[in-house]
Amino acid sequence: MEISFERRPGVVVARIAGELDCYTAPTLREVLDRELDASGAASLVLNLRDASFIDSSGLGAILGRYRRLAPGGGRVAVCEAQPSVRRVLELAGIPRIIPLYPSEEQALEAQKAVGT
Amino acid sequence: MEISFERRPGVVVARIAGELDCYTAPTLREVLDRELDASGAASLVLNLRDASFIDSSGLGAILGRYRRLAPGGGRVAVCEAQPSVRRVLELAGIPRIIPLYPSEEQALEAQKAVGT
Amino acid sequence: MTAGQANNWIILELPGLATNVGVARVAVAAFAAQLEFTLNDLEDIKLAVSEAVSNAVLHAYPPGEPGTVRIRAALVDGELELTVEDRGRGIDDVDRARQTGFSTLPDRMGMGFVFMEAFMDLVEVASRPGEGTTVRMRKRVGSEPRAEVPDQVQWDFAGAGPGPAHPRPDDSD
Amino acid sequence: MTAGQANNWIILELPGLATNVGVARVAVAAFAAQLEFTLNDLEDIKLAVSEAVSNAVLHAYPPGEPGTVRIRAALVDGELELTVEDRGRGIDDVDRARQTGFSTLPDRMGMGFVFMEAFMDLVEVASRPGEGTTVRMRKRVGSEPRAEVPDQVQWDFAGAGPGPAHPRPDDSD
Ligand SMILES: Nc1ncnc2c1ncn2[C@@H]1O[C@H](COP(=O)(O)OP(=O)(O)O)[C@@H](O)[C@H]1O
Ligand SMILES: Nc1ncnc2c1ncn2[C@@H]1O[C@H](COP(=O)(O)OP(=O)(O)O)[C@@H](O)[C@H]1O
Repeated sequence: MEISFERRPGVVVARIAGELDCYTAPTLREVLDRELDASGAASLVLNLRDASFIDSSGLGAILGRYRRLAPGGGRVAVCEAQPSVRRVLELAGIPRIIPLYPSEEQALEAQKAVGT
Repeated sequence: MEISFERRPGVVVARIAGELDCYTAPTLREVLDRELDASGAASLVLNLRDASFIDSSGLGAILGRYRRLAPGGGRVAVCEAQPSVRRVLELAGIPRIIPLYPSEEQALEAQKAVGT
Repeated sequence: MTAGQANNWIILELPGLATNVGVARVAVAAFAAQLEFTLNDLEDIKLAVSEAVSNAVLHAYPPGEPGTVRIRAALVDGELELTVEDRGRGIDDVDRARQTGFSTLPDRMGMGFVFMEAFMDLVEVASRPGEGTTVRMRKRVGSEPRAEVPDQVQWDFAGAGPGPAHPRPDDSD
Repeated sequence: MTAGQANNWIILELPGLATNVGVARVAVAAFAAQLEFTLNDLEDIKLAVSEAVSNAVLHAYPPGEPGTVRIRAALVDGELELTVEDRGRGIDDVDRARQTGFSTLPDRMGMGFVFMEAFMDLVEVASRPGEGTTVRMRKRVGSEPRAEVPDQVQWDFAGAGPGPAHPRPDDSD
């Protein structure tokens, strides 16, 4: 798994490549938290365009960031997920709390709409 | 493995996708021979653009077609092989008897040059 | 050769290390690709393998002392039969373990068994405390994943803390 | 987890069917990808697995009665150690079998062992007639395949008939 970040006003964009499972989830968790700490951003956009697999361990890492940010009014969004990954997110009912967007732009627009 | 054919004057072009190993080689052999019989072509161009793997069983199927066509003056050429496949062909010294071309056009040009 | 495939199988053994979960997924998917499974089916199978093998990695053995995990995949009557087995500590109460959101680890979601059930046609869990756990699953060609996983889960996710350590009375599976 | 990988291994067992050769390739490559192998290295490893498992499929067992093939891959001292084992008919004369162009099947090239040697750093063959064959191979991270396979082969290829059923005196390996 590989992650790269881009800092936007109030939002961290994390682009995640590879497989999100119990091997990579601990790293994902740690690296996301470190970047959220360092940036001070309230919200997180996860670009999953190059994520090829996700299971409940990967979902756990994403939902954990939601739990962390939600109490402070921050938001988590996912964008550009591949069909196979989107399918798992949807079957797990994730979109009801973490919205999925087709593009990074749309995800960032939606963050602005709430203000940060 | 999947094969599609195009008949050109005196030449059969076979586009081969997938893995060429001991599972697929018998089919490859059979399907190529059937098409060579049906077309009456003297020469064969193998487009390996979508072939992702080849081992000695796959090479055997290709060299078998060479052995079949060579006595009648026919030629066999390979084109568009991926780096990993080309590497195996080259390590086995195949290019000395079956030339490799970067494009199908060049392979067909070379067939014309000898006449058919 | 095609006839032989009807009785085809693979057994994969590996130490219960997180890094091996992906190896198991890939091997089983490559094997299952022999049946007429769709790409979605193969993704479902990968997910189920991932959940079952992850459980053996995370729950069966003491941290730092990974025991062996044994995965068997077989083509039986046009179906994929999958068995994931460990010789670890076992599960005290299988019914409780299978409930949505139940986990004995604080940072886990308790969704592994729920996912296996959602994506496979049959999930059987046999376990004996101190002896190990065997999860048996089946997937038919062309079967669809069951709707959504239960609603309760979202509620738990949305909470600030980790999921409940014990199932609620209305957590049915 | 990284420390654990030093002693990591997988064992894959499957019936000697041609359709399983690809499963073995994929599983071993996924396992080997844990070391710092280059993509070329992983292709070399796939090729070696393919040749060794194909041999067990094609030569070890009577046609239509595939026995079990056992593949073990292990990370040992930063190297990949690979063992492919069958309980088939064995090889009468291993030295002869390893020679370039030698095959007991009319439509084969007799290049399997030559390829294993070309793409791996070490190839050992242990075989007992009637008991089976074990091929042990090693691949170091960063090792290059050896130049080209011997020249004699091209000569055989170019001939009209199948390769020689017996090695020529100058067929050294
Ligand atoms: N192979 C196993 N060995 C021991 N306990 C297990 C095993 N698999 C599951 N369990 C128990 O069942 C619980 C629920 O499993 P699961 O639904 O996969 O959720 P999670 O893995 O998120 O905890 C685990 O928390 C664990 O206590
Ligand atoms: N696992 C095996 N069991 C029995 N015989 C084998 C085995 N592997 C190789 N052989 C013998 O060694 C010969 C040479 O093998 P190889 O170099 O791979 O070439 P090929 O597979 O093209 O025949 C085979 O033709 C066969 O007689």
